Amino acid sequence: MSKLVLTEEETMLADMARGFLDGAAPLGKLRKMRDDGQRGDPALWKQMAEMGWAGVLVPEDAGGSDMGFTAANVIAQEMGKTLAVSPFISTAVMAATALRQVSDARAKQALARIASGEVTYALAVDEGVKHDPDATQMAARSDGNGFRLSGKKTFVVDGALADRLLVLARTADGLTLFDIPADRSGITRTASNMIDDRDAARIDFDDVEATGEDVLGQVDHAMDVLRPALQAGQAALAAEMTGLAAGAFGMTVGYLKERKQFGTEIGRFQALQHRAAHLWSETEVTASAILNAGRVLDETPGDATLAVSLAKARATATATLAVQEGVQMHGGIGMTDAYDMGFYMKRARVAAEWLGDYSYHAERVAALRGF
Amino acid sequence: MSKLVLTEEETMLADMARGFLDGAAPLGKLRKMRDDGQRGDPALWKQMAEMGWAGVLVPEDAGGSDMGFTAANVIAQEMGKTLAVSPFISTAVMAATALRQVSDARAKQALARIASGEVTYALAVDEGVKHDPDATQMAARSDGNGFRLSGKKTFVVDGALADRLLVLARTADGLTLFDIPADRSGITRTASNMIDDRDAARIDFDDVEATGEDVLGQVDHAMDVLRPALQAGQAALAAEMTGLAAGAFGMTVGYLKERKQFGTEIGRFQALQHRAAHLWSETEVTASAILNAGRVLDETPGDATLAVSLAKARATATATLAVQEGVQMHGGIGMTDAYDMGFYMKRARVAAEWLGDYSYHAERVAALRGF
Amino acid sequence: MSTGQTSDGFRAELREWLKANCPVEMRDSGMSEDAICWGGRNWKFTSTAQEQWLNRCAEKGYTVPTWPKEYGGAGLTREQEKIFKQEMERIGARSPLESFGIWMLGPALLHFGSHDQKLEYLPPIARGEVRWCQGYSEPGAGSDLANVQTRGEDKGDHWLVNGQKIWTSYADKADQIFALVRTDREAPKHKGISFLLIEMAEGGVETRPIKMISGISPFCETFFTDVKVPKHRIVGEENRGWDVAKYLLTHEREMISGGGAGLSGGGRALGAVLNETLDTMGDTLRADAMRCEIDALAIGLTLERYKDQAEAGQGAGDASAMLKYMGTELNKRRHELMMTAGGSDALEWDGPVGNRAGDWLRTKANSIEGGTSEVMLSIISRRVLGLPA
Amino acid sequence: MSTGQTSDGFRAELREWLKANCPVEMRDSGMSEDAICWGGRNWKFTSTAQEQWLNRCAEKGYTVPTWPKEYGGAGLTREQEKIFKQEMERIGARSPLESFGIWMLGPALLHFGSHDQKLEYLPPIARGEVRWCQGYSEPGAGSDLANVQTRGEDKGDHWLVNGQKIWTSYADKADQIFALVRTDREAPKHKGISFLLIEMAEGGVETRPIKMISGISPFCETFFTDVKVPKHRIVGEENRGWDVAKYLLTHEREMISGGGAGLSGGGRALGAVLNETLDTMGDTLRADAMRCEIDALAIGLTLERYKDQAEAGQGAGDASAMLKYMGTELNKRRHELMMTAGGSDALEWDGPVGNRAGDWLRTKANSIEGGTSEVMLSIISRRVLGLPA
Repeated sequence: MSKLVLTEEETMLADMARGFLDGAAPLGKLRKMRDDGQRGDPALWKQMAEMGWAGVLVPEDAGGSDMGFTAANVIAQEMGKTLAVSPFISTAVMAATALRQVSDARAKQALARIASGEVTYALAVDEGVKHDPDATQMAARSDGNGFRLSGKKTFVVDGALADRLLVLARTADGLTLFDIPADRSGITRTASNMIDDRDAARIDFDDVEATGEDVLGQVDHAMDVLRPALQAGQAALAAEMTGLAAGAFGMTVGYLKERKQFGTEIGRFQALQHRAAHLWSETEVTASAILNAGRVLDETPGDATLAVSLAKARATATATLAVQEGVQMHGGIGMTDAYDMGFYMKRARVAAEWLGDYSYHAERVAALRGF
Repeated sequence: MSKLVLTEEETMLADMARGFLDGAAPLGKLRKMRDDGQRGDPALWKQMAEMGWAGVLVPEDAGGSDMGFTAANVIAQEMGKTLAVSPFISTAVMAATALRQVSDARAKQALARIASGEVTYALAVDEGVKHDPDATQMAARSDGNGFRLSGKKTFVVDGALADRLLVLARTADGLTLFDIPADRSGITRTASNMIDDRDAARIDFDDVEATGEDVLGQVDHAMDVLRPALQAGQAALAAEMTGLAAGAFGMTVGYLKERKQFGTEIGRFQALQHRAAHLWSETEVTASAILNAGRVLDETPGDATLAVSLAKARATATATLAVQEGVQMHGGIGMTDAYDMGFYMKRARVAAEWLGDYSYHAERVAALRGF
Repeated sequence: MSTGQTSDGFRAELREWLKANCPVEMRDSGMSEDAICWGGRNWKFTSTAQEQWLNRCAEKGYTVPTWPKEYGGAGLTREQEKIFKQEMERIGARSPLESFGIWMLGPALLHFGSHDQKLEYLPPIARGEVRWCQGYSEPGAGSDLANVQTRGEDKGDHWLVNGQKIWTSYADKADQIFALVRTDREAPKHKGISFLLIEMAEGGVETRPIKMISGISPFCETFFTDVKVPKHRIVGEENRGWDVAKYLLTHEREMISGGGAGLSGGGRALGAVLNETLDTMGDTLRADAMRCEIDALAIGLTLERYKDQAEAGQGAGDASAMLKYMGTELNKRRHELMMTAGGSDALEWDGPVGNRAGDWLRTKANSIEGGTSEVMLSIISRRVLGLPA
Repeated sequence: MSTGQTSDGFRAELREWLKANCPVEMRDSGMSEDAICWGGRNWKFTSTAQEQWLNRCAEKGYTVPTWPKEYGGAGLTREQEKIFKQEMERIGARSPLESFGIWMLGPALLHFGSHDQKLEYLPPIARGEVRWCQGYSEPGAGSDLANVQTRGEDKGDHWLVNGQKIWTSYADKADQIFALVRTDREAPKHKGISFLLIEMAEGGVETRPIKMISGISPFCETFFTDVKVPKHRIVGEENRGWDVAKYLLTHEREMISGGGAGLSGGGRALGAVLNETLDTMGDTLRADAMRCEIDALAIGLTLERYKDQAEAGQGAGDASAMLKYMGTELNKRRHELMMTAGGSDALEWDGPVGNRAGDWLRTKANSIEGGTSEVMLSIISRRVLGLPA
């Protein structure tokens, strides 16, 4: 496997991403979006697409930059630092990965439209309060040459604004994945009022028509297409959370150096020093798991479950600790809406749940490690 | 329920116990016993019996002092502080409680012999590596008017030196408890080389004869007699562990005040201060659970599972933390056999396992709290 | 775990009274912000039942059951108070009235106030007629509470107060504020502070809510500009206000710590929530929940024990810092678990599981307000354990 | 998680060699103290197989695979070293030789030693002919390692050394000791220390084992009374020994942290142990084990990452304190879990599960030796995070 050090190109990508985001999507951007009553930022996504981010996993012959999963993680990690809002994970990582599993002209065309930033996607997978694709109940009833979809999806991230949906539904002998426009007749989307101020929706499907052409991959074999997509998404989300943890941590260490209490900088208090040092240690260890997940997805994608679940579990624990310590060490000010720490905390909570929580991924690690 | 404050009598008992143990069984006593190759201290037990401790749960008409479970816990807690070695929990707490459930002349006589210090007991219950009376496999086969016992018991605490054994075995329609002399034909006791330097044994029963008279309580209904005994033992053991935690903590705080490093007392380092303060907080909270368990056993013994399991779980967690922090804060010296901290650590580990570990008691709490 | 075998007469009588007087609408254990009756001059009752319930309780002294009868209480013993709580809980009765007057100023006045002050201020608190707020913290002071910059200039019959307070909970809805004011600028930090009672409607007092990360604004900034405070509106002696403040802080600690103890309504929530999600709950969540439950029960017993000790004349003193520390840290853990148990439903403001996210975010302040966990640990370390400063 | 697609030729060759040369008796991954070959002048091989295995490996340079060939190594690249470890692990081959010479003095000499010193000292280490021990700590100094009181008086062609060292692991079995000695008592604490190589058989050196709580005595006290150390037996410059010491400490940290990483033999133990007890394992143990396993894997990857970084020319520097801290704390957790999983069987010295209790107690020293966890956290806090001292 390639080394667990960023290559020169990857380092340049990270620097570029950081430079771009500091300018175009700094921390204050999310607050402004929220205060303006917006849940997404299409203009920003256009800019990202122009930089090649929308096509980061799209083959070059479909107009993408095809930089791979490690690169996608690098971008997601930088996005996490400034809490940049975009459909990057849903569209550029998960939908693109799903579409890449299929090698027909339709899929290639769809990939081209992702790369150009023309089309955004959301994955309509979960139905209960926890991530669990296997528990899918939504029915795709056979109807002539096509299907009729009926049921409810919940926590569809980016789902209120997405142009298209990848919908997981139960067919005669298994699960099938459908790629359909979000405005198809029978679909009702209800935007959820999420604590991270981003787009997520509950979606009702009332006898929605789907043709055979709408099936992505093989009927009854959704997971062949969906599993790689979910794993890519889990890894990128873990990367985002690691960036988030680094952002929250950086803000906290800065505060420790500057804030005075009882006549001295609070960063001089050893108890806080040791907690900060512990937190930094945790972020370093998690960063290794993230880098490893990218490398494994790039090089042995068929065997990525352990690496990906390890990354998501570690990132969840680390981001949670980072925002908890961040708020506590800031004291009262960290609890105020006027300060940015709370945005980190709320996003960390949503990201902790999305695509499988700590327990979910811990169970997968345990299973693969034999207990 | 009575108040969660020690009464004047209970406080006096604690003071007396502390005074006695500081003189007769100080910390160094266990080391000496070990270095002398001993696993018990019958002379000390005689002294304890003279003070009424052997009869703490024996009715007055059988020669006991009948002071109750809170008093037994008070004594056990003080024993924990100096790591005093005795068959107190096995004999004075568990065997006495079991015998008290039965109101015949034989039981009364047995209680009298416990109170006088004449006879010691051990409970032969577990067969696997974890406490689990329900999993008992040892057979007590009906044979005429009596039984034949065959099987193996493990982790029989105080079992190599005890005069008598309470043996749990499977009969036709349930479990039955036998009260038999430890030297009965067919019994082979192998002393275990325990890390806490105390008495425990593996015991083989090879077609051991038992009469109907040897049955304690009703055939097939061992738990009516054994459950109260185990609960009393779990509470007393939790009390011992809480005393142990206090002893280890006191030693550690003393060291923090006295030891100098980098030119100052290490107790001035805030990170250590906060950890010490946290540990003290944990011991305070655990002390409440111990006191409560005693009160509940004294006043509503039929309903004591929650209180007892809460006490044992908390005590296990607290003692474990106390010895871990104790060793770490002492640095290298805490790792040496010449220093007493290691004795606390090793006893805490054995006590953590005996009569149910953290998981065991946590499951009981969870069940009673509805999840 | 408790049987409550005493005072059967009182219990029976109370049960009868509750049956007759507690309106059905007030029997749902509602703990949401909306369900609380805060009282005060501008209070708008959310229902007739709420008003009835307050008035009926106030008449019996049941809004402040342990206060002496002459000051609006019911004069209950601690044993009777336990029974009172049990019986209230038994029928799921809401608290008739909550206020900082009951929790904080009342106890301080009972301890430090003159007889006249008690007669003047306590009954209106008990009847929910006057709503108080607290003016301790100042911007930039943080945990260093004695770093009071708000000054009161001695003008003979009054102090002229100028300065700014922060974290003045519900100051925008309060009628009065009890505040720490520096009345001697020459004295050492802790010696020149007075504990003053200030009318919010007085000219010169302004408040501005602070929006919190939970989306709500329970806290305010409060500004004093040339506010006149008559000399009799002081609790304790002039320049000895820190004594009152310390007493109150200790009291506040115990109160806040109770929030996490898991023996009251909030405590059952965890078990109930977990039951809803048993099927989807992974081992790590279940294990964390078991630990949390065990700690909650033991901390609850510790609150009981400290109360029993106090009654036996053994005050907790600095050890109350432990209750505050353990209780608030527990409460944060519990709400983290409830969020995890709630899964995606808990990620929406006012979603299918109500305002669970808001409640969760609110708990993050528990270990900051009323003295941070770090301050509590330092208090324990130095004053209880005697480690060198 | 790794496929190892490179250097197939080397792998094939090595596999062949192992097949032919690793005695069957040496293929049981034995990690117990008895199974280790420490070498040295007085070494008694526990079996012919052990001796054969050492000699065959030494001949190929496989006792120190990455050292240059001229000093007794095999000159393997890092990639080849990985393959070497994988292939050794694949057949469960024991390490042919362990020693402080390999772990510590060797790396220091490779970095600071003269060519002559390397030629003199390294090959005997690689062949297991000379066993070294470490003389750093002194009684009372604790974490303050630079507080060296052992003094070396300049006598022209030699230093006359007097003083006492503690925690000198296996000093009673070692042939030589590398020790920090104060050679300038006027200079500031860190500036007057030299790094000397001392013959244990020299008159005036005495050792006394220290019995540990695990029942064994790996550590000693070592006393120097008028010991003559020739001037050429110094590593680095006179009075600059702290530089060598720091380098070694960093190295030691990384080594100790590896113990907990869970990617080598010890790491699989947890999974295997847990499988034995799946039936009786409660949720809290299983949850803790999952967390431990996740952290072990991630820490293992971090060791890999830091090595890869080092190879790419980015030294870990003070960040190695993190590896030491995280690795040793993890190892303690893991052994706590293994004790819990073992239940009562694990409570006996040399019981049914071997010396698990001894191993568990041994891990408690991991976060003390080579710099305590507290010292590591302070290093991170100040040197990595830049928080004020």
